Amino acid sequence: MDQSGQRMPQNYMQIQFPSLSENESFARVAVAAFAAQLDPTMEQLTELKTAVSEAVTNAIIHGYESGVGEVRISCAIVDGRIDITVEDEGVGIPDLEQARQPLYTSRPELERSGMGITIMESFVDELQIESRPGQGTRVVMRKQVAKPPVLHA
Amino acid sequence: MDQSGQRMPQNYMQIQFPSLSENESFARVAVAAFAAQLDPTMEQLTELKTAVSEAVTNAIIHGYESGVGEVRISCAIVDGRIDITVEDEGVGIPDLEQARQPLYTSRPELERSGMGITIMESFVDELQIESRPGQGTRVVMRKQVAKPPVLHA
Amino acid sequence: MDVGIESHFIEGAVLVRLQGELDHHVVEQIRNEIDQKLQENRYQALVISFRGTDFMDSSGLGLILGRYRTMMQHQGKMSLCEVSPALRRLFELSGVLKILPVFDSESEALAAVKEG
Amino acid sequence: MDVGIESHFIEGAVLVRLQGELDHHVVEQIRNEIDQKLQENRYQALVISFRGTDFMDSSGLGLILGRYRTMMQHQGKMSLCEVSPALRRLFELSGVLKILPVFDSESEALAAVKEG
Ligand SMILES: Nc1ncnc2c1ncn2[C@@H]1O[C@H](COP(=O)(O)OP(=O)(O)O)[C@@H](O)[C@H]1O
Ligand SMILES: Nc1ncnc2c1ncn2[C@@H]1O[C@H](COP(=O)(O)OP(=O)(O)O)[C@@H](O)[C@H]1O
Repeated sequence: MDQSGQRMPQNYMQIQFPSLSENESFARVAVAAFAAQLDPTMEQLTELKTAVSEAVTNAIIHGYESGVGEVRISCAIVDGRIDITVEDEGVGIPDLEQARQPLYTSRPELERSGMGITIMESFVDELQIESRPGQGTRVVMRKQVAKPPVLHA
Repeated sequence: MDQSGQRMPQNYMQIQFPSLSENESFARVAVAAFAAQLDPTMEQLTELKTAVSEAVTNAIIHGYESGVGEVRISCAIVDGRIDITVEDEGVGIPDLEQARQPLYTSRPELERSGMGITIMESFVDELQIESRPGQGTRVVMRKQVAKPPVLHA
Repeated sequence: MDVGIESHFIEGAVLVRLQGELDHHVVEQIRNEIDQKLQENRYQALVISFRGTDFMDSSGLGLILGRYRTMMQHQGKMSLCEVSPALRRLFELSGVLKILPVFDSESEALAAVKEG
Repeated sequence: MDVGIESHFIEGAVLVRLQGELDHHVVEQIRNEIDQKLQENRYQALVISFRGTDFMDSSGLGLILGRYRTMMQHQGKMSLCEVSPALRRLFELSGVLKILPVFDSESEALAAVKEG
């Protein structure tokens, strides 16, 4: 444990790439390849890939709208749990509560379904979204994949 | 073209991770997933994965020996070619010419085959190794995967 | 890359088989192709088969819901088939199962859009 | 994960089937298991089958060459089989093909180590 009582990650990785739609598939495959060390079930792996795909697509379509910026993903593994952070420095979300409503989308003209955040929520154990209009958005997802080790007091 | 007459990359990515052997598989799968946008043949993909696996394993085993440091990979795509850089801030290579000899290894006790650099050389079009003892090693690999576009004069 | 779409005109219906990983990148590429076939078919009937779909996210849901809207506007019929458990879960979550019939086989899905 | 090794004693030989992706991480994990089987077999004969090997890098070559050295020291016999074109290329590059016989099938590889 470190000073704050949090357990240190046993492994981690970071990836960065421009907000091009070609990179959506790269991003979810990379996270899945990293998560593979936790020996996930096929179902857990699909859940992780889908959640990452949603967060990365949102950074590309909504965060950077039509321009190009950088998307950053970091993953950490602690006691059988994977923590995934997807960040952009795009336009941000003005109303988070509205954004989290199932079926709400600000881009219906792009045939967005408004289900991205709802899918993330139901495919990971914990979803946290922080956003500042004009500065960007950070999505943190946590999922227990393997059993945590038994801790000694 | 930019000022120096080099063509700008059409896409790029960067990944970073600690020098743990668990990450060897993650690293080569991530690079392969990124290279997939060039529509490589299975053979080209295997060549890229193998070359990346060699460079990353070397950073882990030789660069950081028994300790743990960070390995960084960056990839850029320019005109159907992929440029892959694998870097560590480890011990460095004192004698590059010797290191490049087929079958030479400084760690025979680990049953290393001494074929890593030879394999990289024969699986990519261009291999460049820069190293400074005490500071680290940078391996740059270039491979033409798809046909370059026809350039207009 | 993984982009895959195969479309056929079968007994008055457009049958679309989606292959590979259905994400935002791919959806952008195949939407026009489907819409063109629907126009040729005068929006009579559409069957989408997911037998070859290895992955899908909400961009795929957007594609399905968008085509559903178009077909309804033209009084056309639409059905889905060969849906894996992972996809079914997405369809359930998003309400697709409530508005569109899902069949095990292409032939059942085709029969359903020809009825009535 | 992808680590896979299956070993059998067959007619006096150790038959090892390697599955998945054979890199440095995996090799570290399976080397001891192979060596233990060889000890039980008193280093008489070893056959390694690569039918299930999807990927291999020079760490796998190190594993093969290391076992080759051990078997030679004990006057044991060794052969390889079910090698994909990608692996064959690595074996060619590293000289493995010059020192070890490679067969199409396990039965041929087993027959070869029993001869003489
Ligand atoms: N990274 C982001 N940057 C800016 N806005 C975002 C971001 N992610 C989500 N949003 C906002 O939240 C809304 C809902 O997102 P989501 O549920 O994923 O649906 P969809 O992507 O289909 O619109 C989006 O329409 C958008 O307005
Ligand atoms: N990243 C690195 N840092 C330090 N030394 C290295 C690095 N990469 C290669 N070397 C040196 O070059 C030698 C040859 O490398 P290689 O051909 O890959 O064979 P092997 O990994 O089997 O030893 C290594 O044994 C090591 O001494």
